[in-house]
Amino acid sequence: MPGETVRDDLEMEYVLELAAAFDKQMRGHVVQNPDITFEDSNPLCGDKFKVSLKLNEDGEIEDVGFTGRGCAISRASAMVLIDEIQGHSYKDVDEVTRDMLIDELGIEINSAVRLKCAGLALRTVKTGLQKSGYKVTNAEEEDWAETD
Amino acid sequence: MPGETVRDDLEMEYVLELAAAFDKQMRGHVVQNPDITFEDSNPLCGDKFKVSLKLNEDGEIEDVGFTGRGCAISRASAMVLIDEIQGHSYKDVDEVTRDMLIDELGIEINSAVRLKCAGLALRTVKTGLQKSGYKVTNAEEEDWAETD
Amino acid sequence: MIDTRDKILDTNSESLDVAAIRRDFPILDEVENGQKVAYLDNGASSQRPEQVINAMLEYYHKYNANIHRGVYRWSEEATRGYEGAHRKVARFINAYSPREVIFTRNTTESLNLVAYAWGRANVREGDEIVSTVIEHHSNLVPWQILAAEKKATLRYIPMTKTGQLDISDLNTIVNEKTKLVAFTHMSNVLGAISPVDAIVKRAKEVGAVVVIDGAQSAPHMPVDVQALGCDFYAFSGHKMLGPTGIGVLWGRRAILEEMPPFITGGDMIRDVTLARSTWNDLPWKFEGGTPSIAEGIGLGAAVDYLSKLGMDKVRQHEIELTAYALEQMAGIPDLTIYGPTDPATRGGIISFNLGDVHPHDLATMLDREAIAVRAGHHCCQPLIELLEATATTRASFYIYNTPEEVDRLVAALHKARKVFHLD
Amino acid sequence: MIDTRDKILDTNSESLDVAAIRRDFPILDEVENGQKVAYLDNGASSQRPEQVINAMLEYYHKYNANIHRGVYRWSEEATRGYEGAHRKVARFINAYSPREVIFTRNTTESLNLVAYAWGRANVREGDEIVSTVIEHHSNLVPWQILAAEKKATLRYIPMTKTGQLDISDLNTIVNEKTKLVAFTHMSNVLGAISPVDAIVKRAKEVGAVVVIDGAQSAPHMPVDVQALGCDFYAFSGHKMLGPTGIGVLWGRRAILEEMPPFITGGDMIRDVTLARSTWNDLPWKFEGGTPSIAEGIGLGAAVDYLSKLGMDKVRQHEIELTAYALEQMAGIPDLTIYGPTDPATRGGIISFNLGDVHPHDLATMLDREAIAVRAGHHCCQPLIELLEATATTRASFYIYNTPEEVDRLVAALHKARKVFHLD
Ligand SMILES: Cc1ncc(COP(=O)(O)O)c(C=O)c1O
Ligand SMILES: Cc1ncc(COP(=O)(O)O)c(C=O)c1O
Repeated sequence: MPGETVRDDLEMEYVLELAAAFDKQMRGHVVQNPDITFEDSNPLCGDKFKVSLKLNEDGEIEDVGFTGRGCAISRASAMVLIDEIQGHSYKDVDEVTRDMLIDELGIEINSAVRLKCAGLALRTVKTGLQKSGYKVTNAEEEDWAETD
Repeated sequence: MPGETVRDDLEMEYVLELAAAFDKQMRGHVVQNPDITFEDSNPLCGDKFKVSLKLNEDGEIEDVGFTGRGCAISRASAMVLIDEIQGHSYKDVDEVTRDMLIDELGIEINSAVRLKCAGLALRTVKTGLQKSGYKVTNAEEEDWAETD
Repeated sequence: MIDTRDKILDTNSESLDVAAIRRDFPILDEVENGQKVAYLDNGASSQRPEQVINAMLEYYHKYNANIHRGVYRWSEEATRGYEGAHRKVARFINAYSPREVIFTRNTTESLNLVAYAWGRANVREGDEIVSTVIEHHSNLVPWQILAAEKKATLRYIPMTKTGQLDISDLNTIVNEKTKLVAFTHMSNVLGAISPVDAIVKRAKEVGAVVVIDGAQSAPHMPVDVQALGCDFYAFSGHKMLGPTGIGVLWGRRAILEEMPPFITGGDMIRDVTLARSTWNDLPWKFEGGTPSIAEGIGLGAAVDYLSKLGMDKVRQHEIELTAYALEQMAGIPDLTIYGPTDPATRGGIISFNLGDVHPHDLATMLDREAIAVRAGHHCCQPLIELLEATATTRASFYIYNTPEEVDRLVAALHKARKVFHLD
Repeated sequence: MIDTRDKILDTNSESLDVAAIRRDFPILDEVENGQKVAYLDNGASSQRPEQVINAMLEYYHKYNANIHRGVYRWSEEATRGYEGAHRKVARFINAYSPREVIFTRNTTESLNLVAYAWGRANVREGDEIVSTVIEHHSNLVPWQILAAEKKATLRYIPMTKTGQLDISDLNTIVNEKTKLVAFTHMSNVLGAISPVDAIVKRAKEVGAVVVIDGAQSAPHMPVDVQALGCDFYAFSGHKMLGPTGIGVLWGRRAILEEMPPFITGGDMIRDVTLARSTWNDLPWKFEGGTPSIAEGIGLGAAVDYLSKLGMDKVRQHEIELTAYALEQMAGIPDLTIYGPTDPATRGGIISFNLGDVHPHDLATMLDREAIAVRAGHHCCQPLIELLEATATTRASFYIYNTPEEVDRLVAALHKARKVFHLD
């Protein structure tokens, strides 16, 4: 299913499933002694995520936790993100882009607001890493609407 | 000649004559013990007039003097204004409008700036009278460009 | 229910001729996903009729020039058009004189102008400023900054359970220390119309200056600043059929005359020397730099358009449409509607939530049905907190909206219950 | 002389294709008194090509909506267009990032933004601010106000006899106390291009922030803010083929990040509570309220248009036209021309006086010949005083002006000598 674009009225179905999976996985989940905690918000709607990351000495992300509130798209894309980065080196975060996450959700995103929703978890993780001195791509540039 | 509209290249001729007359009449002319002195300027170009008025007990304007600098249109319209009000009651100033002065100059005025030139002397006299407690029409409203 | 709908559709009534109006807005014929777009985001920004667009085009094509200083016809006409727009706006809100009408970029700049120019000259340590918990950030943050700078206290008028301003403690909140009271005429989330008379009366008792945020009222109901009794009234062109880039601050002349300027530079001066400067007449004293000329002319055309329709009729149309929408939406299970329920006390703004569906997700689904609404905190974070919501979805109406569009919204909400597994 | 004229007319040269350009500006075919208008008031405001007007029309007709918050295609496209315009402008002036590009109303607001937000946070009693005697009021009055508020001293770089900034005393005027140096890139009266390198070098030696007024340079020559070495650069859309109502402040990112906001309210916040607020990312932190959306999109189109022509060619065209005009005007008796004489050191702005004819009267006469020029103090009262003039008449060129229009100006000035009895 991932990568496939569903265009009927139920195209939110997969997103809703992912969001539900995220809710389930995060409920009660506490990252022990996190190396990084960082909170970011979407100024357009007030949604916020606080991420906690535990890294081992090799720079591999051992545990990821999110608290906060978000729409289905932001939660679903957080779920995809967790799958992509958990157990991988923080350097691999660099290879994740917002567009990849959206692709994975299988929906067409029509608005700058929703782009920011889809990118909120990724932005939070990347900025959290950056602020703690880990070198990853500048997350915020993805927040800039693209033009021709 | 007053009131007649001259539309050829020499239409400034009458204005220039009036301006020259103004220069001649004002040169060295000092109003003795003026009752009112007031300075106003055209913020669009920095031209300024300072008016001095001497009124007798009947409220008649006995003497008018201008110092300052102005273009031909502002000086010409000041000349027309002096002719209109000297020897008359200050109340008669109310009857003088910028449009009347422009009519008298016999030119077509094409721009807001030039309207303000043509009205500078009148505005200075009216505001000077108002600030000294004489009731005359609000001069500044004439400075508002008219619409439809 | 059908009664309300028929009444709106009956062109013999005193209502607006919506079909004729829609012909002035060709964008409303744009199709998305096979349907015409139902534009229900008027609280954010309205559409603009051809009359407004053409007024600006005419400026750009026939007499494009800077104003005030040019000695040629184009500049003269531009000046006439731009100054004339001040006069039109003055008439529209019943100002005493066009000199009281200052053109800004938007409501936000208008309110900042008051906070900077009036506020910094008049508010002192220990003074109080009063705002309300329902304000748009633009009528909240400038007062927070002013209060912090001046070590003044910022107090808030609270809200009732039904989403009206709660003025039961007004006499305590607005007191002898109060220097300024700022509140919205109409909530951009709840649609509630504020109890202006009571607040103005109390403010005047203690000698406070009153600032009304008219961003949502000026476009949608008759406004008479003299009758309101306030000292400043702010609104935006883009929410009332005008272009972007132009807003208005109306202020009482005596107060404006006393105030220092805000944006300083070209066109707002009388005399400049290297040592000091003096200021131009109102309103130019507050319009430093080359203004939004085309946009001012466009706003003038928007005001003409609204005046021709008649603001009473505009308001009546929205009352009817809101009544119809509230009736129809009442039948949707799991739907929470915020704000007062009587259409006579509110504007055409309806905020809601469907179960625990996130408003963004709901709005995205509505977008697939070619229904344009807004979702989020609507620049009212403190109010949204009070509503115990994360955000809301908001539909907001204007002169060109129809009962059919309401029907489409209602049908889509029924469908959303299925999509989001609420049924 | 004929050489220069022919060179401009030779479409095989490296010059602009002026005939093709003029087709994009139908207003230039407008006729007054039986002649096409020779629009020589570009220093005040330029004309706008159809490409710019159409970009705005497309927004109004196809995707008119507020930006950032809408969850539907129109809003998304508007956001893309408006944010994209920041990117275009960033490229146009070689900014590091579009986040350094703040959209304002005009140069005046841009400079006020620096004075309010940077100035009030960084200038203290006893500090010094440096401006120059040739500045436009917009780059003078804000510093007067800031200096007065902070009890700082405002010093001025003087002018040479030939109308250049006189930097012989620069090391005294700009000293350890100097916190900010503000000067124009190109004089709007004399056309003189300022010695940017020397001033920036000295300012940086003492750690002062440098503000460049680019109102006359950005439209007319290649600008690279990184090469200039300044910290802020301000300009206006309406002088560079863009619409009214939009201007730019470029600022160095690190400085912008540290600065408090200016206009506060909607869209510039990250989080608002009743107690306090935090700010959005750059540049939105400085763009409070609904911005000039159509105008931003229009400015993007203007920048596209200029980039396509090539700013080198724009500059070259104006050097040639100015050289030709200066040559031709040298032959007119009683004519005083102000400013530097070498076209390579000046822009296409020529200020002059004919005998003791008042500039207003002269401009009125030129208007009868369908030649649009400006007359007055050009918002530079202190400079005009220094020139020992009451005012000047000013002709200023742009991409669509031709040697024929210069010929008409020269012929009209000869005629004016007769009308005003100078011969
Ligand atoms: C050098 C200079 N600075 C500043 C300005 C002010 O520009 P604006 O009126 O667009 O704010 C101008 C234009 O008049 C100018 O020529
Ligand atoms: C009540 C209210 N106040 C202020 C504003 C701010 O208006 P603008 O963004 O045009 O400055 C808005 C619009 O969003 C509003 O609805």
